[in-house]
Amino acid sequence: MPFIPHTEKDLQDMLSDIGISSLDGLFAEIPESLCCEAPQLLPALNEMEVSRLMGERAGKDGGMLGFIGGGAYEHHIPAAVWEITTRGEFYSAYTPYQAEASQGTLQVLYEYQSMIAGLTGLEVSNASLYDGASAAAEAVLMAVRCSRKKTAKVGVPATVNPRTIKTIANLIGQQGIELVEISYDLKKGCIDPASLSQYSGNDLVAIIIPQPNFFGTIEDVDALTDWAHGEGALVIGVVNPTSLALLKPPGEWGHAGADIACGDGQPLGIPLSSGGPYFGFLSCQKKWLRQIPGRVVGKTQDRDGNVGYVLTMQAREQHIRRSKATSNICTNQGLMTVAATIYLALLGPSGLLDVAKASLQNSQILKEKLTAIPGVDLLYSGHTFHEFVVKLNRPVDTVLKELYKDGIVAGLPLDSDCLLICVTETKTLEDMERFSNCLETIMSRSFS
Amino acid sequence: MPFIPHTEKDLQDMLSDIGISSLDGLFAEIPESLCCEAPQLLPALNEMEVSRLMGERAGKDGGMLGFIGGGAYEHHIPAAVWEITTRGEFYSAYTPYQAEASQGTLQVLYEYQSMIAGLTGLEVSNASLYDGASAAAEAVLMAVRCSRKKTAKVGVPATVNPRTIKTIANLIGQQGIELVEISYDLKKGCIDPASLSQYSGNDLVAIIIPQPNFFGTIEDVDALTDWAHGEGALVIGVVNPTSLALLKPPGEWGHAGADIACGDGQPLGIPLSSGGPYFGFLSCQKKWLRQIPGRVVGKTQDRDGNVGYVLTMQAREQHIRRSKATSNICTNQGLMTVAATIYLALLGPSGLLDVAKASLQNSQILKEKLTAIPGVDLLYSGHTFHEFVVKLNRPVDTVLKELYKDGIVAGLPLDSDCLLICVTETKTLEDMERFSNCLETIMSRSFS
Amino acid sequence: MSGDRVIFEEGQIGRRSNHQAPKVMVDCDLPQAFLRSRPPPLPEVSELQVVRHYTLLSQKNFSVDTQFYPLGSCTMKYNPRVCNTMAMLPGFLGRHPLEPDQTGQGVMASLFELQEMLASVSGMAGVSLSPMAGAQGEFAGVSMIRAYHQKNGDTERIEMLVPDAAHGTNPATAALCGFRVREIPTDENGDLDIVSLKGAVGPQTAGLMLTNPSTLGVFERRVEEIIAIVHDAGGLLYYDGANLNAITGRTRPGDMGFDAIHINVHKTFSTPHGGGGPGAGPVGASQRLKPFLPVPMVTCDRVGGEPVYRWLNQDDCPDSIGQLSAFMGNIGVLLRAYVYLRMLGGAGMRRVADYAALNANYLLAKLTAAGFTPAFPNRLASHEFILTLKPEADNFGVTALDFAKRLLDYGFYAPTIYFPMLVPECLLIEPTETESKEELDRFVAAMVAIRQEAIEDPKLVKEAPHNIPVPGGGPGRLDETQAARKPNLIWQKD
Amino acid sequence: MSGDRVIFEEGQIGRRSNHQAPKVMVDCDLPQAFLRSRPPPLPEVSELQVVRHYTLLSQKNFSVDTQFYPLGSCTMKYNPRVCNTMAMLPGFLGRHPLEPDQTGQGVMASLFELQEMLASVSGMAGVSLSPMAGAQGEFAGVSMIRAYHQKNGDTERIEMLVPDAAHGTNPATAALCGFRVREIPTDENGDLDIVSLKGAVGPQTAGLMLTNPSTLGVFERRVEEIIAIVHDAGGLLYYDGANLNAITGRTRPGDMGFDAIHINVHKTFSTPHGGGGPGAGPVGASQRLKPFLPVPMVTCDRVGGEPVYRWLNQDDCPDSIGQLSAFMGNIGVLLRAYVYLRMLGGAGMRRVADYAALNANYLLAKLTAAGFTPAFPNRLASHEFILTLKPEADNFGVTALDFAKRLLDYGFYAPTIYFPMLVPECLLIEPTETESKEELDRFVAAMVAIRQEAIEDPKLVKEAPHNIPVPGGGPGRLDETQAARKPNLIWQKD
Ligand SMILES: Cc1ncc(COP(=O)(O)O)c(C=O)c1O
Ligand SMILES: Cc1ncc(COP(=O)(O)O)c(C=O)c1O
Repeated sequence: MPFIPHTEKDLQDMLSDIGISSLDGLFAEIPESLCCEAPQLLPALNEMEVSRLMGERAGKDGGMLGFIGGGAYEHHIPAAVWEITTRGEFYSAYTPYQAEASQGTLQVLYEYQSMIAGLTGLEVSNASLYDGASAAAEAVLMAVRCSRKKTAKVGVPATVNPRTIKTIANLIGQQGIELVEISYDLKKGCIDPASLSQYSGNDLVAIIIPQPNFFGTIEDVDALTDWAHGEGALVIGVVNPTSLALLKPPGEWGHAGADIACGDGQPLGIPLSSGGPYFGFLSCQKKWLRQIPGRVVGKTQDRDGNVGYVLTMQAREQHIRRSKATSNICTNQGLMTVAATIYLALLGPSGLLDVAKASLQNSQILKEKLTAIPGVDLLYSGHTFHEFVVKLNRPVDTVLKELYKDGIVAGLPLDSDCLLICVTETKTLEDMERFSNCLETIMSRSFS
Repeated sequence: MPFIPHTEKDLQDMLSDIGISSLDGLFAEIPESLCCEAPQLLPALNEMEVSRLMGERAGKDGGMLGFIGGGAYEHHIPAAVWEITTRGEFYSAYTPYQAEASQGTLQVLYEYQSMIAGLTGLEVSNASLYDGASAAAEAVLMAVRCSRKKTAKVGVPATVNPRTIKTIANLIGQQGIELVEISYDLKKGCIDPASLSQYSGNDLVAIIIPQPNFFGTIEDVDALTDWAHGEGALVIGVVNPTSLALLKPPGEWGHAGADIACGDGQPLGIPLSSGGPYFGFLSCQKKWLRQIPGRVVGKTQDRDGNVGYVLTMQAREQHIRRSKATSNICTNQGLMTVAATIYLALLGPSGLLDVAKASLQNSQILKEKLTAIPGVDLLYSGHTFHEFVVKLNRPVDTVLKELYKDGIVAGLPLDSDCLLICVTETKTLEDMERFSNCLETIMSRSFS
Repeated sequence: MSGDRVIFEEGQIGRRSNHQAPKVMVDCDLPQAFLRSRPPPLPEVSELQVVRHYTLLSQKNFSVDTQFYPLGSCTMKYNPRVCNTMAMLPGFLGRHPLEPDQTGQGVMASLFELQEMLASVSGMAGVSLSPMAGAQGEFAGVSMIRAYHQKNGDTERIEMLVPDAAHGTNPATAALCGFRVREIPTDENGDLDIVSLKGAVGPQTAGLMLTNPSTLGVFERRVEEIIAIVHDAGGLLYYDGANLNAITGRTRPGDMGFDAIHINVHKTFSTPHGGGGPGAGPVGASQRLKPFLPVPMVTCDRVGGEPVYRWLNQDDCPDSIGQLSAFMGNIGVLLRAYVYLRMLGGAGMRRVADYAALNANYLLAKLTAAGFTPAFPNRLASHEFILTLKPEADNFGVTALDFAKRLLDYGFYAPTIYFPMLVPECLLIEPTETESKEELDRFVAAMVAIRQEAIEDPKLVKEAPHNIPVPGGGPGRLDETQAARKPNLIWQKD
Repeated sequence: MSGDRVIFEEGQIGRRSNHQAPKVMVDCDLPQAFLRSRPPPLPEVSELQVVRHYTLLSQKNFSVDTQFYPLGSCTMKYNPRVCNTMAMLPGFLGRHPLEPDQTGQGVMASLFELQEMLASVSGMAGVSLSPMAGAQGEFAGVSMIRAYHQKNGDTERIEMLVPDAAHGTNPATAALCGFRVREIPTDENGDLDIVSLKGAVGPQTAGLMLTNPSTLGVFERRVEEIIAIVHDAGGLLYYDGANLNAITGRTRPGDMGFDAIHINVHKTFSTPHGGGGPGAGPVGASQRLKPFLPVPMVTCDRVGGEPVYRWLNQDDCPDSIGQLSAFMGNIGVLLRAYVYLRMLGGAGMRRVADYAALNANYLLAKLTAAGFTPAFPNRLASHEFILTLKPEADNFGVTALDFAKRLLDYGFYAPTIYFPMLVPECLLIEPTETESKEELDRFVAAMVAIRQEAIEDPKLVKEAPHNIPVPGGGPGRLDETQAARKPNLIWQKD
């Protein structure tokens, strides 16, 4: 039997030890009216058959030259990352409840927390959340808990990824929190700090600051942070982790630094995989530590002074605090943090910086190439990291379809004539030339 | 620096500890006339670049519906085999010279030897040789060492894979051994035991018996073995390991059993990989143990009676015996035996039997389908395992090229009008229908 | 050895694995004000150091691949390696989530079929795969219940009933969904206290969250009656599917009358736990809750007879509670579940429950025969069961925690301890269907041996673990109190 | 734990992982006489048992990925994981060796470029990749020498000269090629004894097999003179390339004047050792030996400007010594070497030698400073060096073997011991370029500590190992004599 080791003899011996005569007897407590037959599923395949099926299906998927970002980013993943991460000892372990038998996972998580804290410039980190968007929702809830204000208004700039905004709204919808939209400078593609005065005195509990923002544009995080702190609001930075090798970390924004930083860890060694699994990271200033959601690992000792690691501050969590927990999260994205930790160790500070710089460089190159094409214009004037928005003088839909025929997935359509384009270190000069040449050809054709 | 951990400071500190001023100083003993610059190689790529290159190259290769055997066989390989085999602890260890620190590899090898001995029905096995063909050469050399005869003539049937014959000839060419060709029944495609009388009294030291033979045909191993033993010749079985789940093992051939069995272990969980790495296995009767080539693992104990495994009988080997060793082999195909051991454990006796039976069944089905096509005839009448030879009434070359266009690699051309076709458990009824339909279409066309 | 240091301690300033770094030709031209002033404090190590460090660390874990892991409620069964291999095929890994559906027909076909098969196994009318774990599945389910009542203008239903034995995520989720949580007690046989339930339901009742078999390891025998009580009061029924492994192919939550359910694929469908995730928590809905399922979901159109798969979004499902994460859920995990389900088929799913129950009841019988005390001596075990070590604690001063730690020395992971909280000194033991009788017998032998130690040398047990079988031996019992009192959460250079 | 039993002992009659077995519809119709009467005695175990058993066994190995492995002559350096990942891509794995060249252009392009690059690194005129390990490379090289003499009618050249320090494969190979082996002694500085060499050459000399740097860890300084002596006598020169790691990018065997060379890609080109193979032993030839290279080899034609790759066979190369195995060699290993070489490039290959030599000389300097005795105190180390523990053996009764075993306790694999046989109580130590200074320093500290133990508590060292850092602790020193006296080579049910 697939994956079941029992022989016929085992079965009989065990039934007799239990003192029943058949497997049916094990289910005697289920009311007869509820008993069912085995479900009718797709026919069972052996491993050979399922391997062939999946091989064929995988063969159909992907394979394009892709320039989409919008929250998930293609980066080179060193082979060592997943060869180690999928080792059975990491892969098939549970949440490290028995610390002494889980030092592998626990130490990795401790190192992970240290790296995330270091990257974001903050003092503490949890051990992961589901994804960047749900981490942002947890950050909002956390900020509300941290605040002593009576209101529960949170400022959310329109430059935040709309998927993140929707997720926040859906996850915190029942908590009586009001999300106040903060508008942005339509020329620059980022928030004009001067425009924030309109939100002053609004009693915001917190504001979110995306960096880089959804349009790839770099926000003036210092001014935004100082403004928010001046309003007595906490600052939640939603950041791209790759960019942090290059850009000022949230912990250093403005005079006091962001209070909480979060984001999607996918760029740190996690495959695109049609959308998941990724992981959310969340770090904060030490003063907010007791409000942090999710698991946290701490260093401790045994009786003989040997160092070891344990899950700690569990009193915040659902299995102890139940309805009063800081979050309902239990299973998080543990294995993804193993991969990210190995990724960051392999890249190191200079390697990660090179990834950020190469991405920036490539996006500058592509930006220049594309905007040199008649009918293609840059939409925003702000500085960008590895994404930017172009406006086309014809329907984006049609252009995308044409490029698709050339094997190119050109970007994320923002509306009928705008396209969000992303380039990372994975693209060569030839790739970018291929893209711009194809686009040029298409744009030079008359409208159809 | 790729894979080199030294920082500039390390370099300076180490040079100063050594007492020289530059790296050049480390090579001071190389005569100046011999010094060279770094070689001009293809430009260095980083991991991302080389991954893309290899991904593109791998994408070009294979992908056909294949019916070639001829010494290498496509079988399903359970995913667990290579996920475990490539674990760093197996993958990056050396030959287990320090037994206490290599119990993993050593115990696997002990289990491997046990499985091979069991499969072949013989008493002892070594820990692998390079491949099936070189194992056959080693078996010939071994047989000559075992024999007390003055001559060194070995009977080699023309039904042995010609690649094996060539390899034997090339590897033993300098040992004064004469290979005597044994002819076969051109109707049946296997040796007619009655015909052997012509070789009697020829003072053969040994004969090789292939099972199944190169044409896929099953030899009358009992009669052949008894005849050879009657002549005072040793019997070397060259066998397909998958077939051994079904066919009589060499240890039970005739009245006394074959003396030595060998073959290529590739069918036991080793990918086709364009030809390697595979591995050769070799087992024998206990009485010939001291003449066995290659490494052997034995069970032993420590002082406290704890069981452990060690390389043993090393006095036969090159590193001790030098020019008098039983073989010059040192590095063998260790990791492949790990894979084969895991493969055999996963399949078990009944699973391996099912693989053999499904292959046999499929080859019967395909044989019927193909020979129903006008112009396609079975060449030999003997019983076959999973390969058989068909004769076409037009040039094989042309037919192969046509089938290739349909994505089918139809078999191994034996001469201008014969084709050796193999089917294993990996082919579905639809696959076989696709093949026979395509062939039928081609055969129904007029000659071009 | 390397594993004893943290990776940062392996570093040296200026050490670089630069074959991992892309080539940078032009330098960054961003204004200084945007930039980081110091490099991030990441370790500077060689690739060999990284590989060695994390390989050695991995060896310090117990895992299903290396040890028996009878962790109740967690279903630590064998995770077939082929599921991993298939989910990691380059075609699947490389596709961006926002690419057009055309480039994802392979993965989407699999997800669509998974939706259908999970609906079939659970008996629900529809399934959405997007929740990222059990707790998010609960959130989706409870949100659907809330949305349903709201759509019906039933805004007074502000209370969610939760058995006292429930997993912590149940009350935590209900609270996150804005409900007041009301606990319902359990009776001494492990069943929900029906009298209390009757007293608790009313016009304020939004619903009841039930795990069946419950976390006590027994089947809730009066489930039909419970469901009728809640339904009659206008509430809906939520099924926590964490224990589905106990009943697949034997009975279906949908047939029992549940309105919403989540499924932990990382339990019943054998996707790996990964040391704490990622899992996936697909959510199923009855007919009336189906319109509220979270997006996205996959649908299948037929174009010229050929199936064409497409994502359904909020526009397609206006009543949906919406998306719960940025993209489509933990696709890679779901692919693993799909492969698993394809290998088992319907008959295989029934065997899962049969042999999970067989192993649990066998272990229960053997341990009881060996003198241990079952929490519910008159009940059949489901796929798991509870022992109480109260007698041992009272008589020898050796607690459930001590037994757990000592089991590690014997090379077994420990059962779940002190959950559910109702049973004093409890061990919640779940062997799963993939363990052999021999392994169970060895576990019984270890339990018996430890009790003997508890009698003869209690210190040995109370100070366990002593000799954890990992390289380097592992630390002894770790001080969790100290860790929580003075949290040391990140490494800092001293 | 599972790893302590053999896999057979995990089995039960009738236990089957039948998701691994194909479906059989028709039963076998072969005559009974051909068939096996009893099933083969393979273990009957579940997939979980297999995974657990071999995962635990793997943990009982020391390996480069887990420990410093300073095994002289073996070049145990980091094997980049990407080489494995790339060689295991499905497109490479699935192709049958006898498919038409068209379906193998990807792999053949890589092999062709590898041939060219190895020729360039070694300075040879041509390279064939087909030998399956170093020893088979030697066989190819020596066979070429024999074929050359035969082609020239020079049939009296029946003697192969081999230094006494040579690796065992050298004399064994020469014998296999039908030569009489004549040993040449080494002088006290580790150089070949030129006087003896001069005395040994003559019309019977087919050639000389030389390793340079020699197995003594020093560069053969008078190599040009040696080569001239042999060439002048009409013999050819064979270069054992096992130590090529010491000199890549610094000097080339071809430039030295060698006629044939083998390269252990599983040493210098970092393909894994796999616990004993597979490796690959590409063989290089000077201009005069090129026609004799073993087939097959890859050649590149240009068709319309595009490269088209093709296998060369005996028909293309009539003088070739022929094929040495059934197919084309250890392709998967060669692909790993190709990927490695592409990541290093020419400058990288030079760095390999530079830092391998740096690490060896640093370790030598440190150990010498710590009071250990180098075998060749006046020489620079190559990528490895020899200590003699004769003083320690004489003074404290503690041998090289004891040191080796005790190092295991400290978490280091042992250096090569008692090879080459010339130096008493020798340790042949090769740190390789991929180890860090910190690791070397830790090794020195361990050596010093062990010597202190040898003084204070020799029994501790003589009975080592005591606490091998693997799960379960590993056995103590194993009795090799007993193993050889009464060989127990296969498991049998008792
Ligand atoms: C009974 C029960 N419910 C809910 C959950 C929560 O599932 P998850 O951890 O996937 O969020 C668990 C798992 O721990 C559980 O055991
Ligand atoms: C000096 C020397 N020559 C030859 C060999 C033989 O190489 P292989 O083991 O690959 O056959 C070795 C490797 O052990 C060696 O160290």
